Amino acid sequence: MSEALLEVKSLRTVIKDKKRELTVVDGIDFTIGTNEVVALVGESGCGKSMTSLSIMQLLPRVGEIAGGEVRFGGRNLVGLSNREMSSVRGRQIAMIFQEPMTSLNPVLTIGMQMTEAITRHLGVSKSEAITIAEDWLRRVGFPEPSRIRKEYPHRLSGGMRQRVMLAMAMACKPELLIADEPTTALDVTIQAQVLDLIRQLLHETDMSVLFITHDLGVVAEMATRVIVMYAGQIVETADVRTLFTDARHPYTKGLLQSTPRMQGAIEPLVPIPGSVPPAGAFPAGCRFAERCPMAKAECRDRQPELREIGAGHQVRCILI
Amino acid sequence: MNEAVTTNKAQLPAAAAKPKRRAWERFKANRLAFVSLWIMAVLIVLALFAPVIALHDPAEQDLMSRLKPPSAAHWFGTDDLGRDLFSRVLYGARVSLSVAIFSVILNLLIGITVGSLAGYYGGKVDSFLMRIVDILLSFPTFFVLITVVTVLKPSLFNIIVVFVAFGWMSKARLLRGQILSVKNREFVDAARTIGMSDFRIIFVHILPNAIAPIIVSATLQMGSMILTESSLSFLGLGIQPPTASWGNLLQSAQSLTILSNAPWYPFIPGFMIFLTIMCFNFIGDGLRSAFDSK
Amino acid sequence: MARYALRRLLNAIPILIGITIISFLIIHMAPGSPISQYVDDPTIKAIDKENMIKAYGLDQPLYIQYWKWISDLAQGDFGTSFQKSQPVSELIWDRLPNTLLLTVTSFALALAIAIPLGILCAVKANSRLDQFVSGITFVGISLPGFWLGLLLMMFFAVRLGWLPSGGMQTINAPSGFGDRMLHLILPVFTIACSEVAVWIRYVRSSMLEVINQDYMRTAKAKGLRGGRILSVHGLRNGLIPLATLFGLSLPGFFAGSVIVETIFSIPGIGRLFTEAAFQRDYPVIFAVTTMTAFLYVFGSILADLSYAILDPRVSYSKSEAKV
Amino acid sequence: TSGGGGTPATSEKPADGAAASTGKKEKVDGGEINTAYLADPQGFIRFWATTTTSSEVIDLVFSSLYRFNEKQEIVPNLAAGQPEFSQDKMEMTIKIRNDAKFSDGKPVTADDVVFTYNIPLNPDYKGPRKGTFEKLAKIEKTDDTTLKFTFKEPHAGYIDMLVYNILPQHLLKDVAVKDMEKSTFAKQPVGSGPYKLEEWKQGQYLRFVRNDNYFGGKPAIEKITAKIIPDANATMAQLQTGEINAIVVPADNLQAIEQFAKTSGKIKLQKGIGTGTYMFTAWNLTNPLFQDKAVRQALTMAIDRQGIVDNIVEGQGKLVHSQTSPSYWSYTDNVPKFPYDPEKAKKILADAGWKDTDGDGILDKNGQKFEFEMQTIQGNKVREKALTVIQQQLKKVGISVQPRIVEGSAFTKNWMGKNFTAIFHGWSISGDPNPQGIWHSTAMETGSNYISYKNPEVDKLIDEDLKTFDMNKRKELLAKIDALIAEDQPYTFLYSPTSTMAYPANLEGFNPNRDSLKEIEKWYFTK
Amino acid sequence: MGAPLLEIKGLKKYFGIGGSLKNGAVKAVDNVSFTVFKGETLGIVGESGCGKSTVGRLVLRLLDLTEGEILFNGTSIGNWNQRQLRPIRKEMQCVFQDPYASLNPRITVGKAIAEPLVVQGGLKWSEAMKRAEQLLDTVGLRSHAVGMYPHEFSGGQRQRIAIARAISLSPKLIVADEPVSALDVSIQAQIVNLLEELQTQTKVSYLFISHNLSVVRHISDRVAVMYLGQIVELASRDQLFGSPKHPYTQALLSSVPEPDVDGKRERIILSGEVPNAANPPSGCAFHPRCPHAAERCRIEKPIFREVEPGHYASCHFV
Ligand SMILES: Nc1ncnc2c1ncn2[C@@H]1O[C@H](COP(=O)(O)OP(=O)(O)OP(=O)(O)O)[C@@H](O)[C@H]1O
Ligand SMILES: Nc1ncnc2c1ncn2[C@@H]1O[C@H](COP(=O)(O)OP(=O)(O)OP(=O)(O)O)[C@@H](O)[C@H]1O
Ligand SMILES: [Mg+2]
Ligand SMILES: [Mg+2]
Repeated sequence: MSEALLEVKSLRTVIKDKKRELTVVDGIDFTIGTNEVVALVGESGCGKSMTSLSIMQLLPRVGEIAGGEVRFGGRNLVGLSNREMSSVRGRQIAMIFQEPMTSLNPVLTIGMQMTEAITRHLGVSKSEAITIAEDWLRRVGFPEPSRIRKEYPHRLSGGMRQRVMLAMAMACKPELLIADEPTTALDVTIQAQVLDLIRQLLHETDMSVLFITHDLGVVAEMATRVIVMYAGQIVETADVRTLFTDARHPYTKGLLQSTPRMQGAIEPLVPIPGSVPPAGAFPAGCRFAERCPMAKAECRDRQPELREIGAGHQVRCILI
Repeated sequence: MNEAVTTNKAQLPAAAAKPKRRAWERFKANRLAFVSLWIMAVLIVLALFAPVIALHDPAEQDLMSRLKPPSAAHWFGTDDLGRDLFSRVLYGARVSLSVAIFSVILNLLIGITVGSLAGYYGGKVDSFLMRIVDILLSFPTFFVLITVVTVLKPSLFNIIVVFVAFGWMSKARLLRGQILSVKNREFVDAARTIGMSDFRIIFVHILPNAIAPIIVSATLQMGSMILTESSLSFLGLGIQPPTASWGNLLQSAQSLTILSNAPWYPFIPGFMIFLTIMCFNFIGDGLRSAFDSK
Repeated sequence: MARYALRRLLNAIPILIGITIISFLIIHMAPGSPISQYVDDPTIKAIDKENMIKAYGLDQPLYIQYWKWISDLAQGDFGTSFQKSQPVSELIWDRLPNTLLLTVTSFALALAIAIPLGILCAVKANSRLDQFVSGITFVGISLPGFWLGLLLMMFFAVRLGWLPSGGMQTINAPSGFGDRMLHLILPVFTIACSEVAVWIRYVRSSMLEVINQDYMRTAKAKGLRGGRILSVHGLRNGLIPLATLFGLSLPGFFAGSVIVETIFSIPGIGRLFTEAAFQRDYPVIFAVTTMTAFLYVFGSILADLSYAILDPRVSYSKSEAKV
Repeated sequence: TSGGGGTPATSEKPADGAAASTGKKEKVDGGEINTAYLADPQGFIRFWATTTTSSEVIDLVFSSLYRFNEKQEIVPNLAAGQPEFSQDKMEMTIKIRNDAKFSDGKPVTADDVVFTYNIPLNPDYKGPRKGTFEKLAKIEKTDDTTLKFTFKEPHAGYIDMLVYNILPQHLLKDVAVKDMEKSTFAKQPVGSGPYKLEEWKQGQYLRFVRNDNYFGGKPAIEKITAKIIPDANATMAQLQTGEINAIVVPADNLQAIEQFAKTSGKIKLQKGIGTGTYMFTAWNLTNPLFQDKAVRQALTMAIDRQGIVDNIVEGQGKLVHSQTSPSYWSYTDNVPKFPYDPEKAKKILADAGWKDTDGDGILDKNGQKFEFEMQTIQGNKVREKALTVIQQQLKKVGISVQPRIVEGSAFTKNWMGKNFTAIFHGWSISGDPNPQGIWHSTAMETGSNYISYKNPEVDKLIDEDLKTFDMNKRKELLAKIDALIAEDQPYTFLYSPTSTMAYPANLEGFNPNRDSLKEIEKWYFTK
Repeated sequence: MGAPLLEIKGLKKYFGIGGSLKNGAVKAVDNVSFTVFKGETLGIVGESGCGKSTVGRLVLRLLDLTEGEILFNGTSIGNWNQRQLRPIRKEMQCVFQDPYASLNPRITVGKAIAEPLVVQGGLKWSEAMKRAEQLLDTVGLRSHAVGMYPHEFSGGQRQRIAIARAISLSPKLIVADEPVSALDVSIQAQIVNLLEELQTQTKVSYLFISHNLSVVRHISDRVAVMYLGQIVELASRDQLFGSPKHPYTQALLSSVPEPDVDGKRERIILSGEVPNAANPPSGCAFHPRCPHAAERCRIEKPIFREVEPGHYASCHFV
């Protein structure tokens, strides 16, 4: 594995409301090396977004990092002041979000929204910023960047907006890109375009990516390494090939079995029974035990540890 | 059924709170709103039982003891005709609160009917009704109140009529907007595919989901109704003496002699108005957070 | 855009006609007539009353009166006041500047206070400051204007003698700008008091909504600083809905504040109207109602247009295909 | 011309001891009077302007042939001496003085008078005063200072015609009568009165400066400013701040102002100024409840009128027993009176058949309860309060009154349309005392006899008085009328309010019997 | 394959822009024809905005048609008004995408399920509630759920409730508009299985609308592919997924990422975006994005024709 660019150590994030504190990210550890694409998968509500927002320190008002470290290039980001953080954000770590419809400011032009970040981080003049912006717009596939620059977001389709977001994120040449479900809201043909574009950009730069998705197909296509999350914890992590050929955690297996395929014979789907427990209602022992077809009594009693069972392959299950 | 469709039973919370209960919890969490609700409740009870509680007949004059300061016999003192202010404030509460509550309830009834029809049926019905709303809305409200109150004589009934006639439009508008958004929710389509009557769809499925902002705005409107009545009183067009309303009590205290010699007299109805409007506002605020579920 | 505005104006015509008809009917429903004020004078004889009814054209059937009035109106003629024997338009022009001065100043003052305070409350939502300010706004909303006005007058003018108690200017003395401002303080404050309260709440809720939008998070993720995020990304979006409210408060400017005009002896439209209503001065009543109604319609069109200008998502020219 | 007699002013000495009539201090030439009106005047031509505010400002700017004094007698203004009549009383001759000038320097001539008096006679005239000039056939000048009025029939009420402001023909001759009301002249008048209108800012103020060439002598007060303040409280506040210095103080604010006068020493008060107004409750005589004279007398006895005067108007009023205001020259006290006596009232009512048979506290007779609605005009606190007091007092004798306060225009509509059972109201009488317009049976149709009062004897006396030109004779006739009406009690006559004027403490020369700015040309400040 | 249950002929739905057709129209559905046989599942796939939902809502007659014919069980119901439709409504029911929006948050689950039985089935509330408990059991929820409110359930559970309500009247056709799109894969599989089971039990037909091709592949007997308001290809599942004829279908199928690291397929990446339905391209609506487009495609509208037995497509080149 290459040298770690991002190192997340026992990160714990809580959501506070008046009465209680919910742990939504519960002791996450992982690293991302240079030019690595790490996919974070898991079903809705498992804490993927909270993890990424914790890294960026962009948690909603009710959220708070309760413990752990986020080391970026050796520096712990947790506890940095807003001011210090603001020069990391966008410059060293860029982020794109799931909803391209709402992530762009509707009343400002594309160009304006791009150049403000460029001038802020690269310290260039306005006209230089415009050149850079147009350059990136061209690179994300707009043949006429000067026209797009003057457009307002609402006049662009979802795919175009997501490409704009991408250009905006890339413009300051960040070392790490966090993409939180960047294609979930898009149609498959457009998703293919965007994924293709990201792959291409990865090829051209030595950027690393934290790719958050719940679509195993996208994972297979994009990632070099995969982290599977369940109920705020990592349950399995492995390189892509291992994960798809030799998944060990029952949850990972369940996910793979319940996903319908486009190829091969049509076999009955094997769903995972039950549903994801909401934060705050996590069972005491193994959080997956209640839905696990292989669960034994002891599973319910004891929290399993994340154990290394092969090179770079960790599983949180006592039965393995 | 096989195990694939078995639900994890542990996950059905046995006694989860019902929506109404939860709304009430949220309302209670807003302390000011909760206290205001109590104050209003007390005021309403006092108003309802005014004849029992009041020590004096509110109309009984004692020209020998005019503008007397508060005392054991007259808790709030007496007015310029020697009438007991406490009794008058109590009876005034009946009038002022009735103006607020009844006119807002009627406003709601009309607003809901018109708003539902316009929002649900759309098209011609909508544009016709909204045209009417537009016309009525574009009247300068206070001017119209002045005109109409001078036309009809300013009795409790007529004031309510006027407040209703020119007060329901905002409710209708608001509700229409709400209904437009609720009616596109899929459960309404689901209801229609069952072949439910429009009436049932509107009243069982749409309205309960659309009404919250209207209730909130109605609460706030109660406050402004009290204010409007007192402003009308200031112009001599409010509830007419000798019937007491907070508005005309305040107005009748607006004389230099009283202001300087009996400052408690204007203060008391002024404070009642202030307190009530404040309570309605806080309650509205509380309702807003109570309805703001999810 | 111009075509849209024009279309909206044309659509407004039936509304305006509806308004004139309704106000005409309401006013004529009113018991009493412009001549009733002469009743108290026993030296005025029945013949005089008949005379005047004829002179005012009130002996004619309603629809003829209406027709006459509306066709005069179409030519820009509001008629002549019964009571003041003066063209209504002149009266209105005479009074309008005072009302505007009063209401626009109060409004500007209210906004100047409400916008920064509202934003602050939104940014620090649910903080102590926010709760304190919202407490104050409730007080502002709940104070009856005439009560407040009179108390202010008693205190600042009569008791302390710091400020004039009414009128537009000092009479009999060279009255400069400063003098006029001095006279405005109390009435403006009385009106602004409740307006500030209302607008703080608008601004706060509008900004609160904006602050929770995704694009604000995007702006932060780009590494922008707080101040810029708020001013460039937040304010513009937050103020858009206020533009509508602003348009809708236009008629209020015109109608002014009857109460404050009465208390502080400011000859404005509100007072003109109130007096006219009491005296059944029909031409004045009609003119003011119609103009205000027109302003309402105009204001709502303006609100929509300003929306279109401020918010690029809204467009009124058709067939703007996506890029 | 100001005569004593009539009502002696119950003048109370102001705090600093300066009273109107006390010794002559050193007179100052100049000074300003600031007063206030509730509303703008209607213009400067009396043929169209009917409000008291209008009359007052017209009198400042214009002169007329005669003025009324506080007893409503005519005193010459432009005229020289009293009018003279031909034998058949069909013609009246008035001489005018020749030294009067309009403020633009042109003399006031008989032609101006003829011009003025021809306005109401013009068929194009559509103002409210046609009726006043009904009996006038024509007016001619016989020479430069002599005018001849010709009547259609003898008319003892002629004095009502003589107080109209004389307009300058040279400025108005090209204005059509129907446009005169709207002409600029009505707003920017040129007259021959003691003051000139300098500026009129509608809704804000009117400013007058003295007319140095006034034929009655240059007034001492140099400037008069009349502010328009629609709210009485605001007016009183300005009196305290000194922004206003001469004003009538309403009864409900009297106490505070008295206190202010005492503590500040800046103003003094003149109380008890008589007015031509009297208050009453009118009983609609077409209503069966009020057809019995004894019942009406009992109603009057049931009402504590002095109590009302003391408590509602702070003592600022004088009881009246019939239809003539005490300030009038024709006033007589020699009429039947029905003083407050609720016990006696009850007894009379009982004798008339009104008894509380069902024990609900309300009298009844033949199954009909003695209950009715009493209206009053809205916007007048004193009347509203008085109404509730009357309600309470009648309740004590078992009569249930439902008070109803009606907005101005609607009220007058009800009043005029005889659409009432009982009404609390006041008449403000000026000019000729002949009461035909209110009490003659023909006035049921054409005048203000809204209660449908009919007493043939009164009718006869009124008719006779109308043709009587001898003042002493008239006084006798009018006294008889008053006595008959008092006996009938078609109204319960309550009181005639008196006004209180606030003046600057160092003002002298005012007539203690006249309120507002009347006779201001005689006022002066002292050092 | 059974007898036709639902026949759609030349169905069109135009939405006026700004509420009126004068300013131009969105041709949301433009000349669509298909048949659903008894007991089968017809899948409709296509990208967002292509008109899938509109077809579904037209079939349910929640919308009025602009043109065309809908035959249900041989009866033409295309131009019936809501009153006439009422009796026939119990024959066709719907399940919608958003399990959060398709249940009234203020009505208990039991009531929601019982309501159709009362309104249409004429049962008393008490009987209907009993039946509701059975239905909950059928869809795999415990019967004590009747007294609970929708917000107390997870997405998958809500979708089960929606299905229970849909089957309460034993309909012949269920229009399922993206019934699993909002669900996580593990739950999605539960619902797909549930739907399949219900079909074997009751022989109900599904009009299964989805943009998720793999789910459609899994559940459908036949599949229609829509593009810009039109059906561009319609075939049995195996034909369509095995040998797609239309270039759009081909691209669509190849765009779906497969959760597999081996056996990477050749991917056809389309350029450009889905055009605006208000202003569709001339000729073949797909031509601006089509890798094989020729001059002819720009001018001439291809005919929707049978290229193989039971396999229809509209492309000049097949
Ligand atoms: N603003 C918030 N307030 C309260 N709880 C929140 C908030 N945001 C997230 N949560 C809770 O935090 C937990 C983790 O949420 P998170 O958004 O990280 O999930 P996710 O894995 O990104 O899911 P998805 O795939 O739906 O985006 C969830 O249980 C969610 O309910
Ligand atoms: N009520 C409506 N008024 C106007 N246009 C509409 C309306 N409903 C749908 N449309 C338009 O019709 C077209 C087809 O919409 P439809 O909802 O049928 O698409 P869809 O295929 O279901 O898309 P999705 O996958 O996003 O649900 C779209 O362009 C949409 O904007
Ligand atoms: Mg997420
Ligand atoms: Mg859809």
